[in-house]
Amino acid sequence: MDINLFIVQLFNALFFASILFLISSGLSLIYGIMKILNLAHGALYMVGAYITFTVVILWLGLSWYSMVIAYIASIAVVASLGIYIERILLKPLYNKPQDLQLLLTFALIFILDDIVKMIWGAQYRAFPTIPGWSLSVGEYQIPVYFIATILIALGVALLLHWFFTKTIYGKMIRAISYSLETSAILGINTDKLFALSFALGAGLAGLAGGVAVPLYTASPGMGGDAIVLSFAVIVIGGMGSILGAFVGSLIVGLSRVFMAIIYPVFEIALIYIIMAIILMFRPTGLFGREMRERR
Amino acid sequence: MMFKIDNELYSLITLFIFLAVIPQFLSIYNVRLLSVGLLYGLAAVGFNLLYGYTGLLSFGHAMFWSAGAYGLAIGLVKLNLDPLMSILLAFTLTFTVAIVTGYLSLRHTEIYFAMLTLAFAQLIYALIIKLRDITGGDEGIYGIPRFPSDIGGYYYLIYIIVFILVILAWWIVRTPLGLGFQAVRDNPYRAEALGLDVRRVRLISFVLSGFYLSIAGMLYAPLNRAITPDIAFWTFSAIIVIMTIIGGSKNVLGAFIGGLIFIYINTQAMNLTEFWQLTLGIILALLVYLAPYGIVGIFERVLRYVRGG
Amino acid sequence: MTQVSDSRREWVKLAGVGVAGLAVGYGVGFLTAPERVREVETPVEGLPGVPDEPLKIGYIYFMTGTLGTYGTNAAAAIELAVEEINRNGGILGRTIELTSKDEADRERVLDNISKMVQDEGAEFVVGLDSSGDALKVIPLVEDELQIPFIVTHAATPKLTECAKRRFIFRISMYEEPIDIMAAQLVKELYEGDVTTVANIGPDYAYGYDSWAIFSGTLQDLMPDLEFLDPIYTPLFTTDYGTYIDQIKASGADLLFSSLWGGDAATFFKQAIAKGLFDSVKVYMNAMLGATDTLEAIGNDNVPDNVDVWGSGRYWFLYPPHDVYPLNRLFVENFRGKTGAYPPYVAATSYTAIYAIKKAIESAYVMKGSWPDVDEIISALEGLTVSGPMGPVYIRPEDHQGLYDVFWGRLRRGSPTYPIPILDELVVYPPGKVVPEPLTTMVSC
Amino acid sequence: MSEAVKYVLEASELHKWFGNVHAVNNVSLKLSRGEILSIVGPNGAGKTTLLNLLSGIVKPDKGRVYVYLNGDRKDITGRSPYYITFLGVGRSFQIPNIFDGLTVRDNIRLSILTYRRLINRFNRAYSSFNDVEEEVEKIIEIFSLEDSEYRYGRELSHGERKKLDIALSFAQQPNILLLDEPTSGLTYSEKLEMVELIRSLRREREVSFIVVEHDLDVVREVSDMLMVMHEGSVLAYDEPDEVVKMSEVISAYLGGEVI
Repeated sequence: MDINLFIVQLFNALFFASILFLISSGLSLIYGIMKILNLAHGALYMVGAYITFTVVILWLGLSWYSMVIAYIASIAVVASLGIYIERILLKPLYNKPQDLQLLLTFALIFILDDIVKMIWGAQYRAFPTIPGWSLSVGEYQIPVYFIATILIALGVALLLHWFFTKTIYGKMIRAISYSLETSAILGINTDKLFALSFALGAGLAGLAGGVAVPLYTASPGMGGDAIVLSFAVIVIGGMGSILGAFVGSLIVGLSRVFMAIIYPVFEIALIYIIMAIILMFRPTGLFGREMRERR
Repeated sequence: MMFKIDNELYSLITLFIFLAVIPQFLSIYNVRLLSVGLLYGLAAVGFNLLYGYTGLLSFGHAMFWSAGAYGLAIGLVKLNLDPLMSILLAFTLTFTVAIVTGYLSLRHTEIYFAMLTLAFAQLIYALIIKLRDITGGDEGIYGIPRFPSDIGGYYYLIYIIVFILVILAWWIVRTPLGLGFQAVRDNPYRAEALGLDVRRVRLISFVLSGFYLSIAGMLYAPLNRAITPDIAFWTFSAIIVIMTIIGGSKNVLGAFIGGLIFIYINTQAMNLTEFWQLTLGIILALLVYLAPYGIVGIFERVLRYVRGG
Repeated sequence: MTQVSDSRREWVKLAGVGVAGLAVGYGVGFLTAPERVREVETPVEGLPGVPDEPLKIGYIYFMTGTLGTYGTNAAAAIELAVEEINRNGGILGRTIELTSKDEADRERVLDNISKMVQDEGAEFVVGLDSSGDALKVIPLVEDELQIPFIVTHAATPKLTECAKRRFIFRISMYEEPIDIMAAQLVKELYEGDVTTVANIGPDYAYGYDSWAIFSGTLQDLMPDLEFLDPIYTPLFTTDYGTYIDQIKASGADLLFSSLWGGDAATFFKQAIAKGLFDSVKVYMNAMLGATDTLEAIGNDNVPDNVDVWGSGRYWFLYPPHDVYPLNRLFVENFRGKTGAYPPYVAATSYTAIYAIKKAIESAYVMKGSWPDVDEIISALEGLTVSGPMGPVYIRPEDHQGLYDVFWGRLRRGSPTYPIPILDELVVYPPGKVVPEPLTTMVSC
Repeated sequence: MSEAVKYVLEASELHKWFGNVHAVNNVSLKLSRGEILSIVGPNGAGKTTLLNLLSGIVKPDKGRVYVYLNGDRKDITGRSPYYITFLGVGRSFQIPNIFDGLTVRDNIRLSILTYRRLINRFNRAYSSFNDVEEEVEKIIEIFSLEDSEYRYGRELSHGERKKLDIALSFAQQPNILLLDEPTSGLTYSEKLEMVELIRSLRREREVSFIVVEHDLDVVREVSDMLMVMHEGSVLAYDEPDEVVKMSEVISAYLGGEVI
């Protein structure tokens, strides 16, 4: 492989990893704090994709500023959807058997898929053009949108790091993830923070959908395709760890892209094999730690 | 050999008497639907041995269903083996899958166990698609023979096997082994301290539950006379979990009813409206709030109310 | 307004009004129902031997999920055909009633088909998008349901090439003739211009078979070409960057693709963004000629530096509207109903309904009373029915529908069309590309 | 009485560090048959860690643990809790550790079936082993759990949970029971009941006890020997009356902390 090809393939992997990170960081965050495996996370990602599509293509027309507005809209809409889901649907279940939360998020996949179909129809929805030009690396090209996406993912990672280490809300959320009881005793309003973290996680899924849609194609049910790989990501990285989601995304992205070149038969299998091996040696994933028990 | 006949057994026997008689009054389609219902019920009962009784949530049980279905279909159609050898092949396949995945995933519990089983199931799904010379890939295997060939007759074959296995499950949870399952579910640390080999108990439960799913899959392949890989996909694993929770994971009866009822809810939702997914989703969500302990939980509440408790 | 969007509106309304409204609505509906039925009733003088009750036809497609667009379009076209037929007195005076199921309920496909036939009394079933499902229904339909079953989309050669089915027909053109024609077209147009051939396709039977047929035929025609290892993309791939750069690195100048639906659009756009068509000179995508895929690609994404060829089972501009008014009417009516140009599933499913009508009518002429299943099957065998794609001949030996096969070059549709279109259509008669009955290039 | 018959458990020079904390510092003890040894000390004195070392839940960094079996001294240092259980060392937990989804009866059945290695059987109902049932009856009687026999673990009061926790260990016919704060959280009358229970267990089966306890009244009531721990070390190890006489111990630790 010549160096130019290696560089573009590296960017392919990083782009893919960036999308994965945006999806799985929210999933991991919600699990870490609320101990809920949000099966509907892919559906939220789908909603984010449709919102960005609507804002850019149906309303404002393609431009960089409309993309920014669309991302913000995606985050805002999906995060508020998240708040509604958490307040109205999940909150009554906190003192009930844990499997009910799983059942509910599964039901939400069905509900959100069909609502999206009602609003936007069943047909493929896609960007007519891909925003931005391309950088040349030898005879290959790297779309500038790839680089923008990678920067967005990095920015989100840094922002999350700042949020959890420097802000009072972030610190409180981290406290909750260590011990719910102690946090309650310390006077942290865990109830409000649950809503906040669910909204944050959902907002990340919305952003992921928005960032992905210009290069992907939106359709109802697209979330189901996205969610399984993000399960692998957060298990590899350690559930509840943002750093884990970051590293896990890189591992999955790189292994997938380079396996497709070296030995394509193994492209998908390798991800699950990596996952199994890591769990055998580090039961909590690369950056996971023993979590507090479920409530 | 003594055991106490309890309410659960009464209910199960009554239900099975009903299930023996009712096909006589049903159309051939409804007998077919009921056959699928019995198999889903069997799957839920098997899954519940692991989930409700041993406290392990597997998100990959579709792999056992497909191990049974594919094992049998490959034996009968691709290798032209006789039925007995094909069944043996399916069991061997199931056993191998169960031991390997069980050994590797039972080092973990809770969500990591769920995710690992999911990963293995997806790996098997990928393998089924990939190994198309053996499995037919995405086009599956069709032309699987059925005996007896008519649905009415085949229903009773399913019925007998499901009956035996459901009663067996009822029985197992009342033996020391089943008590061990429940102890591991409630408090694995204490169980270990009392001298229970927790990993072994979990593995037994995992394999046993896998065999239930496998037998359901083995009966399912001839019922449809054709299989495609969607029975190995993760959504089918999720459905197995969901129907068990719907029915009630507390006992064998609940899981069995969950399987039966899920089939009807699913079918009815699709008949009612173009937006059947939304309808199904809303019904599932409503069940979460109205029947947190499953449909059997409602029965029990009604019963207690009637008795004035 | 379409029936689809009617019920959609109904649902939105229902959601708004809430449970109480629903209950009241049921009550009112119950009270007013008999009157409505009387309103709709139109007296039809009965033909001798024709049952009074409506004829029920079931259809099953992907209605939800990522492939939901196929089912919603097929449903619209079927409803269109049924409205037309019923408006003109139905089939021999029998009106058609529809029932439908969602193929996306993956594990329940066979149950749902059984339900339509055995429980709801459907006498015909049309549909199926998935090849796996098309093969899966064979034992059920042939041995148990035993009613005419017309496949309108699933493309696997195995359905009609491996054995003659008794009850199963396929009215849509399938993958083998399209791929054979692709190879012939390459020889005709590009002999001497291309040297290296690459493939990208989905990692399942359809992808493998397509490449085997295309490369096999092309190798016979042009033995000097270099064929690269085919690239197959796993299920649910949304990111084609790595494959695109691999193809680019391989130096291929002809790229054959069997990607379809949303995947075809996604790949195409990513290929443009990554400059794949700087090195690839000819791109042939067997399923590009689908209006829903082209809508997702968009007019702005039609490149100038590459010959892009697409095919499909039907192209809405062929046969030309001026010489073949049936197609013009279909396109107009379909647009009136859905606002979109009809994709191929719409044409094939629409034709399937008319094939049923014509078969019943010709069998009736022979018999003088309503024909039984065997007589309808005989009538379908060798039937020629006019569909939007031209006359379709149902070959009796293998139950495969035959009609013109085409490849067309991708062009910007603007300003006339909001989507890219296929232009410079090259059309082969089926005799030139469809294999002899019950012969096949894939393993059965 | 020879030494091997007289003693049941021995620990010599046990050490355990958790990071920089010397949780257990050079503790040795010898437990005779039927003896009740109480361990007292302020929070963090290393009492629970000592019990964990003895029962194998935590492995010592230095020192050995022995049990006496049929006259032989057997080194059990570093063995698994499961193995140590089968050698007749049972223990209870500070936070009662029972099976919430099983009835009291089934809890005890489970313990006995496991002990008798019947737990992997599936040819009989678990309630159909006559000798096990007799044993269950006996234990329910000893622990006076008759009223709650058919209630689930999760439905029990704190006191009942404590009793059931001990009963689970006792059902396995241990020679030695290690009890971690058996009376914590109990009402006064429940405490008295617990004291009586411990005495009766000793009477019934000649069980030896090591009891970690906060309540000095209980300690003085039941103990044959008393060990006072502080910051991992043994401050005093003698008969209770002797220890209590050591005024500095009382004022410094027992006085402030316990009474």
